[in-house]
Amino acid sequence: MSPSRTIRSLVATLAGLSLLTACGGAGTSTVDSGSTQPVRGGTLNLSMSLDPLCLDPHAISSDVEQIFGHILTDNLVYLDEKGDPSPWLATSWEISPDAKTYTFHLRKGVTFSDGAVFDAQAVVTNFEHMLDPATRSPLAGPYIAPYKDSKIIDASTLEVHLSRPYVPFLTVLAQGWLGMESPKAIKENTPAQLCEHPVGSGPFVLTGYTKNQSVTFARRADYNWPPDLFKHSGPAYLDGIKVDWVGQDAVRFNSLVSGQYQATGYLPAQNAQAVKSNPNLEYHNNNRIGWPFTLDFNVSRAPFDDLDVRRAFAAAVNTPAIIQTIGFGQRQPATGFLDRVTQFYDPNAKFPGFDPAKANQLLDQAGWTGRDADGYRTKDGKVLEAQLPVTQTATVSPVYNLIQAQAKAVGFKVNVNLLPLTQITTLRYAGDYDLLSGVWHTNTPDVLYIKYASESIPNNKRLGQNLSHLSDPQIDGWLEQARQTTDSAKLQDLYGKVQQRLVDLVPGVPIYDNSVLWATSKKLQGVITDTSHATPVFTYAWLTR
Amino acid sequence: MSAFTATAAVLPRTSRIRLRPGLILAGLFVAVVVAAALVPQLLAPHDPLAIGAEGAFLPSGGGHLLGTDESGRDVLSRMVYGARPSLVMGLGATAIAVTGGTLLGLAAGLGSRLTESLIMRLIDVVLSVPELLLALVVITLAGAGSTNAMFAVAFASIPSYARIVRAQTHIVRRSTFVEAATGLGIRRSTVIWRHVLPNAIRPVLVLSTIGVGTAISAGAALSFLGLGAEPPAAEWGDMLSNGLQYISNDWFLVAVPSVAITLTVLSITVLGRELRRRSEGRST
Amino acid sequence: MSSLLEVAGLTVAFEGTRVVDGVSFTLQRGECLALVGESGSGKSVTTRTLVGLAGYGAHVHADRLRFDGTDVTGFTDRTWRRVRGARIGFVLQDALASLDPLRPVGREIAEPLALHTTLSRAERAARVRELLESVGVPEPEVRAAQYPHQLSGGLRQRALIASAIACDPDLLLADEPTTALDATVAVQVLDLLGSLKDNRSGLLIVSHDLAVVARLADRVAVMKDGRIVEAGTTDAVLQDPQHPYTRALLAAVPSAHAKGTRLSTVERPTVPAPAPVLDPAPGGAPVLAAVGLRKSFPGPDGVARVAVEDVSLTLRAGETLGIVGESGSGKSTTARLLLGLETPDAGEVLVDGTDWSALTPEERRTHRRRLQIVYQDPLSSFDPRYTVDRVIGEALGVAGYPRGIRRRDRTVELLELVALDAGYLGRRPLELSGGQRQRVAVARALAAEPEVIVCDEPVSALDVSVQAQILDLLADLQARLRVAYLFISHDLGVVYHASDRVLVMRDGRVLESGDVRTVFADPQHDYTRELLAAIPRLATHATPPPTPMGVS
Amino acid sequence: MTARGAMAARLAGHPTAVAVAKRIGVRLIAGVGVLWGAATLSFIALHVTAGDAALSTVAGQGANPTKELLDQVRRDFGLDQPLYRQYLDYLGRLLHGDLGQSYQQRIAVSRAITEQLGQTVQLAVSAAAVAVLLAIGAAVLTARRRPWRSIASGVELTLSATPTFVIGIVLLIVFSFTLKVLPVSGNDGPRALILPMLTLALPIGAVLAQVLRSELEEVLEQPFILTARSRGMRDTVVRVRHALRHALVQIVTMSGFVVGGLLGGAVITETLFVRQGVGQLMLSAVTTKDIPMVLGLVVFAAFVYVVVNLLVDITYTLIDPRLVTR
Repeated sequence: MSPSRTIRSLVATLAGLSLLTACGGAGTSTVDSGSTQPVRGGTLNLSMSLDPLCLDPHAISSDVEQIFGHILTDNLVYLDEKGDPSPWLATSWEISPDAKTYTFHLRKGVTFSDGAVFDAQAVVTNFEHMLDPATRSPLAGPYIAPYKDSKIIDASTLEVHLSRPYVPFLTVLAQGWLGMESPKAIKENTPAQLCEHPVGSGPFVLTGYTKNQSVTFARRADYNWPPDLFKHSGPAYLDGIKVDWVGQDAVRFNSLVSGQYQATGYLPAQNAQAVKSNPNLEYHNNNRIGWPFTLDFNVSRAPFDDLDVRRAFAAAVNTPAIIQTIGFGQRQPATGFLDRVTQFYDPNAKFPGFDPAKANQLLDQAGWTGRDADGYRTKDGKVLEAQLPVTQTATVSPVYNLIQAQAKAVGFKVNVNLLPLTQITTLRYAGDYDLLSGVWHTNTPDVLYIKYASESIPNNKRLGQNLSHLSDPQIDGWLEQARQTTDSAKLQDLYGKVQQRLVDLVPGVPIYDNSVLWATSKKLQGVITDTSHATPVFTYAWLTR
Repeated sequence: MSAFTATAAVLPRTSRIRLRPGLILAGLFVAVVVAAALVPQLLAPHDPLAIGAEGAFLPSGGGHLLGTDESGRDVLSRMVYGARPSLVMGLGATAIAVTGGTLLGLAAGLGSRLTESLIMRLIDVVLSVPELLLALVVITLAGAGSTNAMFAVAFASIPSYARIVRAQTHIVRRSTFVEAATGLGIRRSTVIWRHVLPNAIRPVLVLSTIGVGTAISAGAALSFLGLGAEPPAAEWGDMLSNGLQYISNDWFLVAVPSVAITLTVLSITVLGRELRRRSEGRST
Repeated sequence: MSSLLEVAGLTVAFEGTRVVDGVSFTLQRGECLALVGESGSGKSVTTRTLVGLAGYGAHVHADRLRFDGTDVTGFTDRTWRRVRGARIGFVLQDALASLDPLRPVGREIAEPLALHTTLSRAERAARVRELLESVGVPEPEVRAAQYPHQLSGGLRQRALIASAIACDPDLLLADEPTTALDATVAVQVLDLLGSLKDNRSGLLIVSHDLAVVARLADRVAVMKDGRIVEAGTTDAVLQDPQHPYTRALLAAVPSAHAKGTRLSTVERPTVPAPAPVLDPAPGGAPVLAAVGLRKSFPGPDGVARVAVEDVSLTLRAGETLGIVGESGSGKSTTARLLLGLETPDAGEVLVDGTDWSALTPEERRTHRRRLQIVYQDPLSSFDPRYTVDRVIGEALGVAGYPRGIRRRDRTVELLELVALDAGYLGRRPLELSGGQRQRVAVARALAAEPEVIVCDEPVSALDVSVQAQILDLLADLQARLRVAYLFISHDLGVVYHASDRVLVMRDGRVLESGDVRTVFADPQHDYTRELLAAIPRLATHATPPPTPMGVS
Repeated sequence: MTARGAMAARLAGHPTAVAVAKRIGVRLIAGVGVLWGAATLSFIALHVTAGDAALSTVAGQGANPTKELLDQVRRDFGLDQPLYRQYLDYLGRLLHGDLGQSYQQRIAVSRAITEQLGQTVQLAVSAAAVAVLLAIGAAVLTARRRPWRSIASGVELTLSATPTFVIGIVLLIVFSFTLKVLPVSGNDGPRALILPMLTLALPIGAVLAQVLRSELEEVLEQPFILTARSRGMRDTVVRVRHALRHALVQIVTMSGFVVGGLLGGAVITETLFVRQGVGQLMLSAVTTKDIPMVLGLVVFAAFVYVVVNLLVDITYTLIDPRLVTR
């Protein structure tokens, strides 16, 4: 289906009917030690939704990499339950006081599937590849933007220098897009070739890739360097994994039920109930780390430059109703500007709820007392109006129309403008909008820097994701300090203050916590839930006969 | 050469036009669709956009004759309100295509040999690009929404009408009654205006009734690919592609719009064919 | 020996309407019976019913229907198939449409052999060559491999006959076998059919043209509205017709009449009111003249084909000049040159003394009204959307009658002039009969008050009886309005009757011209003699024809 | 009548080979004109309309690239050049048969198309074959035969009125979801081809059958059919041996419609059955404004159109010798 489908599948997995029923513990990484002994052999059939048309982790931003990353490559670190980095290819590391120098001690005896050795030089080649313009890296590169250079102490010790303090550097290295690729492959292949057959050191090797059709992986016999947390070692049990691109939600669900596939990476929310009640299927609905599904206000221009108007609009949005209508019971309402499973999430930075009376009172207070023929508020002849550009996907979920209807109830006019994907992107970075919705998933609270630091406001230097154009010196200060310390108490305090400040400044309306829905057949045992992305890891999964 | 046409008619043609039941049904259905398009508020029990409190995927019965959709909205009301965009797509696209096609066809048919080959090459170019790619390009770059979808479908079907009009113009231009009219001493422009144009255009008008059906179908296809009407407007194609996502939850959501689109296209085509059969019967 | 074909009380109906109503006749071996009648008389359906092919949805009933002693009424399709092609041969009218245009002629002829004989491919090919030779087709080897459209009309018809007699059938049915052919070729094909009929087999021939049948048939049956109104030996029926319809049919054939007498005795139209007399053209100066006309058209493979070469003629007011010639003789092209619809390569066309080419387009337009044309197929000359009123009204508009009462009265006047009442005004030409349409065409021509009316095969598409009425109409109008006619036809009988002077054309050239009586009585050119000999005359083959036209 | 005789006649029937060659030559030049026209029209359409191709390629959903990277990408794509320069470069490359590199897949467009082409051709050819066979079968068996005729045309009318994807959905529901007889999706193996092929073939076959039947019913009224019947040939054999050949001319004329229908239908069928193919490629290329890919697809479609027209022209003369002399 069309690439805009990634947006659609994201939007389609929106808030559910009732409050979240008990779902799998967030971020637990225990291996499901099934009653019987793991069986070696067999091929896992996995259905995914949309082919990113390129599989080089460093070169794409598609969600697919959250699963493929741990199939094909290994990362330097792996997050533990608390969200702190734990040893993987990097056995240990030291951070300089000014948080600008990071010294990594690398695991020995690790090789890539093309024979290249994993050493300090390999890590440097990877970092340079992520930042090389030719790679056109949309995500990996920006995450390690502060990287300046590094000094190879010896084959298994690397000293990395950053241009400025950035403690989250360690955490982001655990993400699927920042897996280590073979330096030999990086040197000898063009970006296009890397797209076609990337080479990693992971438990499986890419054996076939037909665009828009299927990807095949085979077990790597001599794999023996999983993250310590897996409490397991040796090669994978599965002979291989066959992935099919199945764009149509209905087809993906029914092919899972009919047994054509043993796992699917994207379960549509509307089919969650059916999977839960299906005896031979296992349902997974895991919350994710990052920034919840939120409606951003563009605070740099009217009408949302006025705090009262923002607080009024926030009070007018009936989040529970939205979640009830479009989430099919699989979403939890967001409480603040961080997903609840994110490290240093502050539960008492609570966002005020739905209160139409307060909304009307605030709007009157802000001077929007007049009413035009259609019932919309006016002030000095101008109508209280906001533009919400939306891209057309096959099934635009009705969240925009719900918000439009709820805003109208308090006399606030919201125009939902349907535009093609390319125009939306142009408007986004030009700041030509009043409302934009979105979600940002990463595995560190530093997402607040990405979303609300004035440094992240799109300008001529970088595109930036601070779409609310919020620029608050206090928040900037706290976020900068948070990037310089690893002291969790200090971080808890800093991030707490940021979250509370955001609740006061109302740069947007958080609606529901981001979560990922996937499902596996009961025949598939030993699936680990990744701590960074809450997606399935098949390293030590196995198929019962 | 005196071709004497005395061969007896081996097969006496039954020209008596019996009102076949199919025709009546088609006429009735189209009437219902047109009524729904004109005064939806009278026929629809609920507001098509209102999020029903009773919840989603309700089966038919109770307050909702056809049940509710994934957002709890009343399917019957949305179907009634969906009639107008489909008819507007069908009639609008065909009207634009026929006018554009006729102008081009006449220009090619009556103009000089150079203008004719130029226009025919242009038509070849537009025809060479598959209809859907053309529509995709127009919509994706001019923005989705039912008006752009209508123009896209119209633009893609102009060539076929142009070709028909051009061929018909050539036939009429060389026919005996045009020569006879010139023989009467009538000015060339009057002959064209009085005889060539009306006779060249008539078959196209008849064919266009069948074109309406195809345009509705093409519009639904665009909605299926996500390029049709903008939400939350109720539009059959959109409801259909939406319904497909929830096919395991409630197959009604797919069945109702599919049947509606098929029956509408079918009945318009049946009426169109009847019109063509009658007019051909008269003009040969 | 029982008769070859015995038909009694045959009735064929299509959805209730009876097309054949109680027909009875017999055909003996070695005999030729002719079924004669106008279109819609049911003669063709009768013939087809004899091979069980009456058509889709036909209800056939017969008291007795026996072929060579066996009763065929109970035949199923399977039993019919053993008879069709093997024991009964069938020849249709126009071989261009009766032979599969997409298959070589040889394969068509070989088909009956494949169905009914056990001959091998090579033997069939040899048999096909024999058959082609037996029907008089030269170079059978080459012709057999060609497609129907590559053969001449005559050769095609011979090939069709070869296909019908491939299995030596006992009975040969021929439905209008020569109607699509030129007179000279038709005569040869009729003689071929005659020669095929030996003592053992029978021949049933169907035609609308009594004279054609007279040449070949032993007995004749005249059919009208599905019934046989008269039957008997050819001499008896032709010399001493009993039934009024037969008499009218015979009378309507021009060649059977003294020139200048009225043809149509049947339902003589009431004499129209005296029409205003046009002032005759000044002196005897020719109304229309052509000098040394030449016209050629580019052929398909680039070679120019000369259609008209060095044609000159003059036409005076109130006079009828006939142009006669076979297909491809250039008579129609000459007419189009005279009307200014085609520009000649060389030569001049003078209308009232002024040359067409000298006129400016504006002048040419007003000049056009002086020359009007009546086509062979009147329906195609009317705008399909127009009623009779608008057809004539448009012509009157050009002639200066403004919309309104004056135009309407003049229209009614014109209709009466062509013996049609005002009731026809609101009718569409499609709903009228062939004769009525031609009358409307003539009325439209007269509306422009022309000096010359060019009639291009005006009556060829009409039944003999209707043909007669139109010819009389044209004669009456000429006498009253002194309008000149240029009468073009391939039918010498019609031309002889209608024209004062005649031009005989062949391959674009004028062979002979002059007063029609002298040219037809004493033809100078042997091609003219051949044409005259080919006219089917009503005189029976028993007595030699006294004059070329068979009538003093 | 020996085969050699037939061949001699056929050649004798044709004008000199030069005339035929000349006709094909003219067709080719016109074809090149069409290709150029299609490429230029799409080039303008893509560049004129809003939306920045470079931005949409790099800064897709969830991406956070830097400005320098964006400018670098614009230089790679040559989008920083003036429009006429880009057009001339594009035409220059087109003449050498180089369709440029896809923005999104970063591989040569020609390679991307050929990669995906296999599946679509497999689907299109099998669908076309089924459609033609169904149409011929339905037309020959039901032309002029009272009860069957109206039943068949009723079914055809419904099928041609039903949008392609509705047929697909119905087939999917019946055979995959409920009966579970055929796989739900995928490209591997013939069984996965059956449903998409039927979805594509049924509507096209329905339209063809209607046209073929009306053509056949007209041909069956021709005198040469009566002649054939009068030779003692069975009705069905007459239809196949004589009438069908005339109707085939109609199928050739409809080939333009069939090819168009196949390409258009392929997009929908591939979307519904999640099959790899040119249709998918077209959809994704247009939505992400992958300009070289869209232009490549347009030129490819125009090329197919020109070739099909040329083949139609040639087959005409083979089927109906009368057309040659016109």
